[in-house]
Amino acid sequence: MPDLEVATRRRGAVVVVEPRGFINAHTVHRFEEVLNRLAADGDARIVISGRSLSYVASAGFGAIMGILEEVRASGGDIRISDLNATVAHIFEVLGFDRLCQTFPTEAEAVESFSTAEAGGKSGDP
Amino acid sequence: MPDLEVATRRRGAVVVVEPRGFINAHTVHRFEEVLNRLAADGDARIVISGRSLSYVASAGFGAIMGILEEVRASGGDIRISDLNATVAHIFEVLGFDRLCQTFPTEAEAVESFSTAEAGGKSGDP
Amino acid sequence: MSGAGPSGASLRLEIPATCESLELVHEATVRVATTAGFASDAAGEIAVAVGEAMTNVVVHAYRREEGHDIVVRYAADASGLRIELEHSGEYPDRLPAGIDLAKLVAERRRGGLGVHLMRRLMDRVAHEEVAPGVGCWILERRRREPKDADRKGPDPSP
Amino acid sequence: MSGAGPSGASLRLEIPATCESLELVHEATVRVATTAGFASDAAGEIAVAVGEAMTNVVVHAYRREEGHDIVVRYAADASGLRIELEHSGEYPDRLPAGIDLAKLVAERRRGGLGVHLMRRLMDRVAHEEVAPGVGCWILERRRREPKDADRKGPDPSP
Ligand SMILES: Nc1ncnc2c1ncn2[C@@H]1O[C@H](COP(=O)(O)OP(=O)(O)O)[C@@H](O)[C@H]1O
Ligand SMILES: Nc1ncnc2c1ncn2[C@@H]1O[C@H](COP(=O)(O)OP(=O)(O)O)[C@@H](O)[C@H]1O
Repeated sequence: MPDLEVATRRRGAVVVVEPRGFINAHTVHRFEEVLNRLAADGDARIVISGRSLSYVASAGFGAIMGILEEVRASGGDIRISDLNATVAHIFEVLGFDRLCQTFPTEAEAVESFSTAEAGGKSGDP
Repeated sequence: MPDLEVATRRRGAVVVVEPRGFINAHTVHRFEEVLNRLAADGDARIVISGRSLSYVASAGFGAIMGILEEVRASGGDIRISDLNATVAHIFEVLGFDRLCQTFPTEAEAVESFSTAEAGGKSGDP
Repeated sequence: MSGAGPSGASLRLEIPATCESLELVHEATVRVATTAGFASDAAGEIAVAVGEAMTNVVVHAYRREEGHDIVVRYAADASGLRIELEHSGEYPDRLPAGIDLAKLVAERRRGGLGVHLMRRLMDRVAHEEVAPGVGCWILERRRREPKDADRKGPDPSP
Repeated sequence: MSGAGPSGASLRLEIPATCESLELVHEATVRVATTAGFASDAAGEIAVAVGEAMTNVVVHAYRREEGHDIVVRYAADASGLRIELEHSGEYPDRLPAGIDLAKLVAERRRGGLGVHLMRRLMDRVAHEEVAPGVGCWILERRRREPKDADRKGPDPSP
């Protein structure tokens, strides 16, 4: 039972990142590696699916913060889907709901990149 | 997240008992209650499905030991199915594999009651 | 050995102060909080807050040096759950103030959220010097009736 | 505070000696054993053995009386994992001998398997008086190469 595995898959021009397990200061480097590589490769349209996430400590939000400017500067964005109640609440109390759009499902998050290129309103505030 | 829930269902003349969670000295009373009630009601053909069991401490085996004679005296038996590797190993080191027949699936365990009334050989030693 | 807490949800844990230990403490915290009667959402939040305090100890107090331990104590009573994390590393004169998330992002910072998150998830967060050279994080979460109605926590949004 | 074990898998846990505490100790044991490099099957077996020792303390040593604690200590090294469970309750002059399962069933006994199961799952099981009035269960499990080949354990079948 690995603590964290990070799966990625392509959905058209969008890359979906699905961390499986939990993200804390011990496991975050695997999540960070994937995000950093995507940002470095110019894969700027990123959906992070929380479907298989049990919890995220602040280190996980730090990994997103660290590349968000770079991703947006190259015309992309990081959007979030499928957060469980605990993760959604942490997302909200940190103010990430005002920083990144969240969607109930991965499909809606992926779709949002084709309907409006940037700055649309949140599908699931 | 309850520690143990015990579901029961009828399959013809057989009652399938499915403990969900883990059985230890704290939770065993719920498992014991169900087994004792079946034995008292004369529901003597019992399959215990381990499909949703994460682990069983010796207390759980004690609950089976406590009614096995009574169930067999009234012409029935207790048969076991779907044990995970840890539970199957504990079953074996305690010598329960020589006491109760085990089967890979619930269907086979249920079926075994119609093919041979008692004392057949173990389907999954 | 100290006596058990009134609800049985008392525990003392002594463990290497490493990131590897975080998950064991997380699991223990979820179980203690659940045993103390918190709903599973609330238990998960308390465990994340305890993880932030422990991460602070590993990263800031002990600067990721090996060979240090941390003591985590849990005590539940009718009003709620109190967790103490004791260490003999460095500790701040005062806790970091509120954060400006947009500014942290603009500066491409990858941290600075830990204490803020603890504060938002718990009803009380403090760091005290409990003996010379011994620092202690104190986290408290009260029971809410009915069923965690005010899920935002007591800290007004900045 | 004691130093960390060589593999980081050291832990000291002090908890009320109740059946309610069993699951927390089970989860902690699984995580310590996994961290120490045991496969998940083996970790589950070690946790069941520790649970049997703890149940023995709750039920036999303290006769289910409230207000007692138990101390559980874990230490991992290159050879394996050692777990000690310290208590100040009653303890047997010598451990129960092997069991006769058919006899237990014929007598409709619902117990008597605990020590036997510990012995079958671990490489060493002992109970020692470590100080006047203080008893201690000692459980050891060695690493097996390759990958737990001898899953039956070292105790020859009776
Ligand atoms: N125990 C400590 N010792 C020294 N400085 C600390 C300590 N805790 C926090 N700080 C300071 O406060 C800042 C913010 O801390 P924190 O909210 O825990 O953020 P982070 O999640 O980045 O650790 C740290 O970057 C550090 O400069
Ligand atoms: N700590 C103890 N103090 C006194 N008697 C004990 C103790 N441990 C075991 N015994 C005796 O040995 C018997 C078998 O113990 P054990 O193998 O643990 O079985 P059980 O699973 O029923 O507790 C018990 O029923 C009890 O009579």
